[in-house]
Amino acid sequence: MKPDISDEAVELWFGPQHVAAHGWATKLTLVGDYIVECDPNAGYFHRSAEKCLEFRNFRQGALIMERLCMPEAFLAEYPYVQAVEKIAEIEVPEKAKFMRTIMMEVSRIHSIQFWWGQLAGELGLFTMVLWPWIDREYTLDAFEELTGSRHAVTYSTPGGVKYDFTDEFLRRLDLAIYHLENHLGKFKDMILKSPTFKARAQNVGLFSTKEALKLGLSGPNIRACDYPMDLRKDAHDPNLKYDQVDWEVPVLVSEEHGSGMCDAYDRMIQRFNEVDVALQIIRGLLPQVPEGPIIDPKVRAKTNRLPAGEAYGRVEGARGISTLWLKTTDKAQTPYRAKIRGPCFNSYYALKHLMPGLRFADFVLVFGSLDPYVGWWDR
Amino acid sequence: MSIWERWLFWRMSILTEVLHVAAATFAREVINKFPDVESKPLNDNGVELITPRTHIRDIVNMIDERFDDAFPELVFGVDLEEGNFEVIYIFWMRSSSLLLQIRIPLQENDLWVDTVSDIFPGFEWHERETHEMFGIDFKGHQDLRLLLLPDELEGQYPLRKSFKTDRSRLEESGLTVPKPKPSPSARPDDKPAKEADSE
Amino acid sequence: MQFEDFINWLNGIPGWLYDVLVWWFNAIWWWINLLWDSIVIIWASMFGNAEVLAYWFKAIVFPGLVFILLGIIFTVWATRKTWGRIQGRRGPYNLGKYGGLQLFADAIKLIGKESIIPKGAKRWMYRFLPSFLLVIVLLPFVFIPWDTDWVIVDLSVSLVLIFAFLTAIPVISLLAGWISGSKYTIIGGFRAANNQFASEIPLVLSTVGPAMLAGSLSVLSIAQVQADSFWFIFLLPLNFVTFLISAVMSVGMVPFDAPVADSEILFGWRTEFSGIWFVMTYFAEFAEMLFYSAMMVTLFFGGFSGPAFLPGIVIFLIKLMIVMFFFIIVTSSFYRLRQDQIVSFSWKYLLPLTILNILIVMFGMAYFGLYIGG
Amino acid sequence: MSKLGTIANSLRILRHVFRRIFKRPFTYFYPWEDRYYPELTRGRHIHVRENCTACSQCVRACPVVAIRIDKEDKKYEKDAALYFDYSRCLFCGLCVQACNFDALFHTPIVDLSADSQEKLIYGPDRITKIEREPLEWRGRKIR
Repeated sequence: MKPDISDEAVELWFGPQHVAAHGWATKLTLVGDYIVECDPNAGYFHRSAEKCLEFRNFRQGALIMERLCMPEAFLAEYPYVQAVEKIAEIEVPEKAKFMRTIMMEVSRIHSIQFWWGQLAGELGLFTMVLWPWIDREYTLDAFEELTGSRHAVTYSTPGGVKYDFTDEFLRRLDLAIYHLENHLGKFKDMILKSPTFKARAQNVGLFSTKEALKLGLSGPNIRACDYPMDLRKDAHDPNLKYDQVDWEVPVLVSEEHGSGMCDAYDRMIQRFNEVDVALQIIRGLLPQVPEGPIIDPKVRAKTNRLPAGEAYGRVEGARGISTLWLKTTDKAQTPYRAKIRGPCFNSYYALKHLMPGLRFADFVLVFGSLDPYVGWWDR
Repeated sequence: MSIWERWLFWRMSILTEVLHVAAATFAREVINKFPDVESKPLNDNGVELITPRTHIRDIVNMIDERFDDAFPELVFGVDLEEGNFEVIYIFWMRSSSLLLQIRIPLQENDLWVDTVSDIFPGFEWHERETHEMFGIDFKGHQDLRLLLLPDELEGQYPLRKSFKTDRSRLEESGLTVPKPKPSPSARPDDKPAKEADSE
Repeated sequence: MQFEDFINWLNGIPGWLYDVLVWWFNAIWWWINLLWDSIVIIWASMFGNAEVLAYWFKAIVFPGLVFILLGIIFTVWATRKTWGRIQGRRGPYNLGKYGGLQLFADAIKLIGKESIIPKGAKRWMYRFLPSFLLVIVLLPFVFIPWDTDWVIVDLSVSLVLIFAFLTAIPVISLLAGWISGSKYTIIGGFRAANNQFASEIPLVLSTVGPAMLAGSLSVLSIAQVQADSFWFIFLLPLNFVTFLISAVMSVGMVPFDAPVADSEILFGWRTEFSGIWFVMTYFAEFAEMLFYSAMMVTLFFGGFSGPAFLPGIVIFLIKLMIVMFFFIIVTSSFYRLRQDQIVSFSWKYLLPLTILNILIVMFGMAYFGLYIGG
Repeated sequence: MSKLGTIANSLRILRHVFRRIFKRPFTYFYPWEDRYYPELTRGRHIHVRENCTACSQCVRACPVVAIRIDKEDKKYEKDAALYFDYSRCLFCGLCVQACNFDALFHTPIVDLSADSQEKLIYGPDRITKIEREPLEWRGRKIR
């Protein structure tokens, strides 16, 4: 605690065993109800994913990447696959490209559904925890119908996709989208129009675009400040089909703070825009899925040993830009060095600059509105 | 094309020119200032700058002034065995969709680099993690405590190749021990793949 | 000819059935009276007079302790079942027909569990406070008029005495939070005290309306006044709304949940209590909720007045369930407010409204002769 | 926000909550009722020993080395005994894809709880057949 803070300050650990701390710990220095200093600590979930990646061959690495953030499994495993495809120059069949893009958008919707429940749990309304999670069950059934597992989907591999779209899966996907859509209006009422959420979330956790860029915040957190930074449009990836659908990057001009600032309430509205855009992309791509193979037949031979090289796989995750820097040595079965960047690594660090000045009860809300997931910063 | 349209087209190109800084132009600017920096083009509008460690703060300051939307993505270390290391910085500039990768080769005995966390606070934890995983000291960093590691792994720098992990079931997993060296030229005694497999 | 006999025979059946039922009812009733008289005789032989037995029976068994504890257990069961149905799940179903015995199982398990006293806690106060809290919460139930003659105690100032007990609860919460020794409980305790500033004044002031209309401070007479005239809810709807909101605030249920905010300060001032003490504090919260529902029924919904064919107490219980049902819905539809927002909400909106209520009642009584009370 | 608007919103929220009570709950009584498992579900494995040729590709494909092969224990002329360690297995399906001789399949059985780690290692006797000992709980048959 800095010496100049008055002596009645209390050091409180929002500790690892705390109910709302999903395994992270933050040392808050409180004076009365106000947070004076916030010192986030990480490392309680550290499974050294980067060292493990050095002992997994190129077909198994996506499993580790995916387990870093289960709610967005399709999005989390894709940087590894993209990096391996860049190094090995593997050709991905057309159908696999469409299927990857569609499943990544469905995974984005699933991540937002999960996040609604998590934030409502932190704000004490248990009704709004279970309602989104009921609709999420239909999305998980669609995942299980397609890949065989609800969360650990291991769907895309270097060179294509493992499981094909069956019409039973398409039926379940429509059911999931139907349930999401006709409950969206009810969720908007329950969250955005709820007077207590508005009182709690407005003018809390305010930051501007410049600050967010300097801190490394990306994804919905920065798009809520009316800054259209979206890898799906900026860095177009040839192996994905985001350019086949005309959609706009969902940005939000908050009505109180104008365009350039956003608070917890705007980030919630931004998530609703993200769901609308994701639905628009899914609807645009589903009819365009062509016939044909879903995986390059000789992929096992190509990914057994890779030539020397470096590659940088990037994807626009549901929580921000998640990337993987891969370096391989000549004819080695396993990567030489793999560096994973999680979007929540920076959003957890950003608390150090966002929290001072707010109240103790706002800590849970501000951090919840940045959509934290432990796997990304502890790896 | 009437004069007016040609003028409009010329005006627009300047505007985008200011906005859209090609990778090569920025690399040339850096090289003009620091001749001992070499640059290699990455794929679509990306550039890699290999610099000694003395210029890192100036280059990052140049980035900060030149682009108002520089996004700090990554700082991490790579252990290239036989004592030489690398620290790699990755920036992403959305307006000119430029991916900038700065690589700093370091030697084992004096592993230190100037910190850039005061210019880009987003890098503070990246540098902290690189410090605890590789032992690369970042001079001027506010608190270089352990970020992810438990206390007993304080000085052992686990991500180095010298840090041995449990290899008891390695042969069952069919993976050869990852020991081929990263030397760019192909190794003279290029073992055929089959034989390397059976070790 | 046989046809008419058949019709007569048919017409006779309902009458016959009714007689059988009445016969059975009288037989049972005869047995109960026999039992009751034998107790009275034994009691009289031991202690002299019989009214004391009637009083003890009322105090201990029927509207007294046993009935209230069963009522609390029913409240907890109903709350958990309704929360479940609201959230799209089933609520407890394993023990008993619809999970009825789940509460008894929980209570027995918790009583059997080891109750840990944290290192930093003040030991004897830590053991004493939860039971003291439960006593304080259960005492006001003596004044609730379940039925005209099923009232345990009827004082002329019972309304004031009720709030004398209820204002003590936040003080005990603060004390419990303070002596539990951990930072989270201290914050919870002070939030409970802070919560009282917010909820106490509107709560007490919004009961002034019905008391003035009924012309007396005794809860029983308020209920009786409403029995012969109309219910006060139709006269003072705004008063009912402020009483409901401040009741939710003083119980500390979800929208005003800061003292026991489980995602910020673990379980507020009740974090460290385990085993039997947890049972007591958990019951105290639901007892308080049951009590405020009972108060709403007596003050605004006319207590035991209602359709004639039902006995008074059944009417009271039906209204109690309806009000409690509404209590549960209000508490499971809003996000949690910060402590300073709770206080500013109650001082900015609730307090002026309650004072407005009192003014309305005063002008009503002064100018429109709205004078009902005895 | 206008006061009337707040009250209107609050009432709409109360209406949503009230209407939800009378809808059917989403949960089911788990051990007696169960949900629908698609046939692709990656649950417990079945090892068809007739097709197995002891090539141990599945052992190599497994990221967590959860399969142990014992080549001496032969039932047919060229097969081998597999020991699946379900305390390590991720159910990722890489082994089933690595097997070119259709000797390994997933089954939709996912409730594999056991009270000790040794019981979770499914030897050749248990991995090749799908029957399991009947289970009864609260007087009603589950399996």
